[in-house]
Amino acid sequence: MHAQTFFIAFFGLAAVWFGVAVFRTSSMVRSALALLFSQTAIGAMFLAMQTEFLGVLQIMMMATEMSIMAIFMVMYMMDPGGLGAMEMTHQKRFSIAAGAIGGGAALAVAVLTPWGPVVAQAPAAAQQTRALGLELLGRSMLVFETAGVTILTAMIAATAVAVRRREGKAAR
Amino acid sequence: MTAALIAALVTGAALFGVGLYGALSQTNLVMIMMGVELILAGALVNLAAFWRFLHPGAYAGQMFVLIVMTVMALEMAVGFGVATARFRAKGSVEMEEAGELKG
Amino acid sequence: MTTVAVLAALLAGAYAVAVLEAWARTGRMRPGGPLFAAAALIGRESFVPRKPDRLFFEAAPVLLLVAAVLAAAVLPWAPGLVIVDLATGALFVNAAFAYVLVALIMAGWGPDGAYAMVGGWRFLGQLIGYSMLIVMPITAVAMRAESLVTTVIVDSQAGVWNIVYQPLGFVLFFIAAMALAFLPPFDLPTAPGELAGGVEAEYAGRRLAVLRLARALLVVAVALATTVFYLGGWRGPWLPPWAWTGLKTLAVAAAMFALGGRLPRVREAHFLAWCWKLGIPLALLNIFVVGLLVLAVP
Amino acid sequence: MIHGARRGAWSGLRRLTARAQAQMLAAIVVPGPEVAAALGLDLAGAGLLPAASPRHASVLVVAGALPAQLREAAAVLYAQMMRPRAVMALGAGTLAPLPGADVVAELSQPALLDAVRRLRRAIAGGAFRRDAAGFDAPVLRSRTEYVCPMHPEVVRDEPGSCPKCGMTLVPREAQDEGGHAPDAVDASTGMEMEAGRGGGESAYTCPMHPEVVRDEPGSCPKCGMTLVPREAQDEGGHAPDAVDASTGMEMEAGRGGGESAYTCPMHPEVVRDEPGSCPKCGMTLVPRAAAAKDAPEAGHAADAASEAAGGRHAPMDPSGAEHSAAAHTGMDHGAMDHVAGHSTFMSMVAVTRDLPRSPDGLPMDWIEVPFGPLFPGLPGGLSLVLTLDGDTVAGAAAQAPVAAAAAAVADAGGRGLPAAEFARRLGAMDPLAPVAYRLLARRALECAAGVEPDSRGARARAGAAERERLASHLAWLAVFLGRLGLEVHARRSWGLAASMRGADAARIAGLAAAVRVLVRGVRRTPLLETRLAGIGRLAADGRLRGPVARAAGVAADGRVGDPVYGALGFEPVTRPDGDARARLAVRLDEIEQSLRLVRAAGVLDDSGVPGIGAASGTGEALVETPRGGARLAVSVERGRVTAARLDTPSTVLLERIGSLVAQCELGDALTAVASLDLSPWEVVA
Amino acid sequence: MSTLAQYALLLGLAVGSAGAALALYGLARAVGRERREPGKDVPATAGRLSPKPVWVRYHARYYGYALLFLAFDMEMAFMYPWAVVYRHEGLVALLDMGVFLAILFLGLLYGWSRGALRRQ
Repeated sequence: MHAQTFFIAFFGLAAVWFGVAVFRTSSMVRSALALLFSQTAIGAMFLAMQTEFLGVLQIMMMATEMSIMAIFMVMYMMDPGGLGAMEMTHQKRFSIAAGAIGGGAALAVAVLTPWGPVVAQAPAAAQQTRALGLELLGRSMLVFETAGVTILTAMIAATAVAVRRREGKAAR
Repeated sequence: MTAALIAALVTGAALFGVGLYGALSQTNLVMIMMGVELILAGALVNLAAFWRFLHPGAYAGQMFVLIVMTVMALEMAVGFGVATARFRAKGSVEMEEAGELKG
Repeated sequence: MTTVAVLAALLAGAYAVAVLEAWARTGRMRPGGPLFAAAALIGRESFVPRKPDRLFFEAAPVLLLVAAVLAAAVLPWAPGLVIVDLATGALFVNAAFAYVLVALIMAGWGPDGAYAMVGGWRFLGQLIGYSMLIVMPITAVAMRAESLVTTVIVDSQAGVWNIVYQPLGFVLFFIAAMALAFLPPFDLPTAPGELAGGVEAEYAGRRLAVLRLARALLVVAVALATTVFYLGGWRGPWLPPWAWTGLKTLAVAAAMFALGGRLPRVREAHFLAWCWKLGIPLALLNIFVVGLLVLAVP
Repeated sequence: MIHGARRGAWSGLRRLTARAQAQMLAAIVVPGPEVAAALGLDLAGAGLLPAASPRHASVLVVAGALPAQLREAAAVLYAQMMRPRAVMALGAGTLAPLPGADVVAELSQPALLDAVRRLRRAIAGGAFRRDAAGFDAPVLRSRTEYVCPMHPEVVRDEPGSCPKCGMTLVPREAQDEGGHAPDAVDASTGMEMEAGRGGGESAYTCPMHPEVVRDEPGSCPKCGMTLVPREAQDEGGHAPDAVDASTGMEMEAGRGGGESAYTCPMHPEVVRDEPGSCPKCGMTLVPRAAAAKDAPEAGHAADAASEAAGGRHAPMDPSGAEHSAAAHTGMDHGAMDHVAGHSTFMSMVAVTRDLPRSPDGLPMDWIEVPFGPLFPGLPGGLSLVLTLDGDTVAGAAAQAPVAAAAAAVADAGGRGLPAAEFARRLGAMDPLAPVAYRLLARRALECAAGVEPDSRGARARAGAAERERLASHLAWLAVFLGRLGLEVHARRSWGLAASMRGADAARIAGLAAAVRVLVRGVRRTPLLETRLAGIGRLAADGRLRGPVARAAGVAADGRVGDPVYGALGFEPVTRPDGDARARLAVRLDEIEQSLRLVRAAGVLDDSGVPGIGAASGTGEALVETPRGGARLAVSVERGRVTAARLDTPSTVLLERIGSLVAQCELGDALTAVASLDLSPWEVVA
Repeated sequence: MSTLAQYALLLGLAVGSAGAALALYGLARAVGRERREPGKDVPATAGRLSPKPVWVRYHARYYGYALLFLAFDMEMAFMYPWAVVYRHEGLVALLDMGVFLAILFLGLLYGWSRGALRRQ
């Protein structure tokens, strides 16, 4: 079980390291892919925590989503290649302080709270997926349907603001 | 075993901190979204850790993770939609210019 | 031991796929071709373009290789002959395939060359098209098998193979799998006549060798996935199970190459429109039909 | 032994890989595979694999004599090939600046097969050598210049920051135009370099299209206006910007000095070049330096702007430790280093404001990407530079740098050329249609001399012209299908095109079945019609000729009304749509038609020189080349051609490329250009 | 094999294949080193040196699809667990997912009608 802790910590470190890299590079594609690898490391962490379905899902979803993020960054950032090494931050000191305080507070809670007994044995991976499916169709059914409506809202919102209608031309 | 839980929670906290820094310090809508993504990622880690180490029987915990993932995706979809509209209108997604150019 | 055996099978498959690809391109079957090609590439220079994103340029072929190997690692060749029989195998295959995109974006962005960059971003567009057509048919397969475990999926086809059970899903998956492995006619990111090699344009020598190896393994992984999900995996009379898997995989790969050489490269706009306006509704229909079938025919 | 060997002594591993490389010869053909096919070479049949990029190629095959411009381009390709690399020259003359050929052979398929054998031996035994020499050519020299990532028109010879936005300039290599030796450009000599180059930059821009920036004088590819030196443009062009209130920095930067700027004490972003009041708060504007002194923190933006405008810049200091405010219009710190927690933004609004907008309204950066002169899938020698807006073509500049046709005709001045020599030159000018142009010269000369050709000879010549059309259309089909990824058909088409060269009527009759199978196969290819429909639509007008015009519904054909063709039973083929699909259909039909015409003609002969003796006069003739009707007018004095005027179909096509590809997806644009089948050789400027 | 061992094996495979690629590089290195020559390191563009950087704001014309995709893709997260228990739950599951997919499909139709499904 020490191995498990080690891998959680290892991938956790990787996630944080990549997370920091997101804001330390001036190349936008690097930035987006750093975020991607941060998320992948989190997915690996999930695996180390034996939440297999969520881990694999995280690894899969984030690959495509963050790649799409990369193209949007390349579209809208001034210098996507980072060739000019331009500065893109403001209120840096305040932000660092806020980040440190926020992170520190969360850290304190994490370390200081008596979490009580920890469960050593996780349910089997296949059983997890089944149970999640049952949860989805059972108690959390409304949550699930609400998620559907939310996705619909997001689709409508994104399309409505982003896509310019062209007059005189039917959408092909 | 508590060490594993703590390791995960510490990661979540660190991600939260990094994300918060990013969201506050970046001048650009798209980069701010990256900060928010990191904050949400921190939440993901915590949720998964809680489920795994504290309540592995309660699958609402996993459901919660799924919902946060959905929120991440939707945040991006809407965010980029807004970014596209802004960029079309103003030629920029810088936040500071948002205020200046209103008048 | 299993791991070594499966890896050897994968390499053999990649070799056969390379022979098939050369056959599709030149019309000649040269059994020794890939060996010569590999030895030749290793002996050639491999230059990194000036001021590139060096990290991306170097990482892309390796990442593609890793993605292909990991995808193939959860796909069974025979009962027990699978490196990792993951509980979420069908999902994991998707996850590994998603990194093909990441690798190509890196390869496109890395060298700071126009052809490569256009190729890389084109593949992102392509993914937006085919991605749904990979996952949705797999969902239908999982519905029948009641599991995401790849070996269970093969077992679920004991009576009727999925190609018969859900032919619509098979067609969609097959097309999407070709697009995933950027095989012609979906070779938009490399497009020899349009982008002069595209994402591959700046790669040469040893890096190109790894890229080609990774691509061949990717084709094997894709064909193997098609076999496992739709063609009953190792099922078949007379021959040992692994031989059936190998044969079916090669047949799928050969079909993909043969088809690719006879179809014109698609236009990205067409591909996206077809995938979204036709493919996704059909994939949903497939899920619905399979859903009814699963309930009707226990 | 090959020139492009890798350096090193022989070892077991190297011997092994050298042998493998001799087996896997990936080739790039210059000027292009269509020329090779017209010369009767079937490269794939000789065991050469096609290489998509020079990085993948190990052999550079030179087919036929190369004009100087293409030799330079070939040298670039060669330089970008990976060692070990070799040059195979087939019937080529001078190769410089390419290094000498490693294998030389005649222009014929058997010679090619033999050359490939020799090349394999040379590579197997000479891929590595201790004394491998480097390759250099003037065309490869480049100097480093510094450019702003956001303002491509800002080009400097030394590092610094952009005067418009203050960003650090990025080094890039510029091709040297031979004017200055590359080592003379040294970043350290900053100022005097600038002076020495006559007022700084060698950048030229269009008065109407600021995004058009060229390194040499010329005309704008978008509107054709003469380009003006950038400095001149800057002074005039920036006046309107200065009135704009939105972004202080940008306009401030535009104007050299820092003296006459006024700014609002409260709103540093407001900068005017005359006194007045602030549009935001109404306060009276103060001279900028004073404002900065009064409110050092707020004066930031203006300060940065003035610095940027100052001209000389220190490289950006990332530590940005200290902020010395105010009147410092100086040089000691870059525009964008600021104390932490307080920073000035380079206005993206300013950057994008003047950019051209795509149809969807997004102002993006456009890049110019060369697709030629030696791009696989386009005719070799066609120099196409596409302005890419993402993967969409926003504009195109097409040129035919070879100018073989112009040279061939220009030679006919002065004392004049002997008629036979003139006909030979015209025939040699376009390797893709030698017969048609020889025939054209002959007809024009005969017309000038008033000679009537005998009918049997005329029929034989028509037959030869149709054979050439067959070969030409088949070679085009091969390139076109290869571009579309239809490898199976393309391969067959290559072989057939190459075997048409010099074939007699019986041989062509023997090949006819295979050709028909190919044509049927292409027609039946699924999705091909969908793929091509709507691409590269050209409306018919009076100037279009040949298959392109016939695909747009106009029966513009030089063969109509020709009694020889009338006797052969000729009817022009037309299609109404005018797109790439129609062009493919017309050419497929014409392939079959030419087969019929060749059979009807029975004899093929294009030999013989026009026997016009010492006649004088003027004559004009029209011949339907594979690409359309070419017209030649000649003046003959005592058997010598003293003046000639040539009008070719490709000249018109070249002009149309710009409008043809605008707003097309890149692949569609290239397909559209390829579907024209223009020959850069016959373009008359 | 315990699940953790499975994951470790996958990790090992990833590291191992990367190592194999590096080993191949090492072998190629033994053949010789690259030689710097003028023009060689410029990205290949069809016989013309074009040394300008191309890393600019790239206009991806499929962003309409991309925005829909970001949202639509999330449906997968729910569909896989659903598929696994589908037969067990029966018609209710079909109904539930039918409603969910119908809602999403509405979004798709909306995007279609607004012209998101085309090159922008």
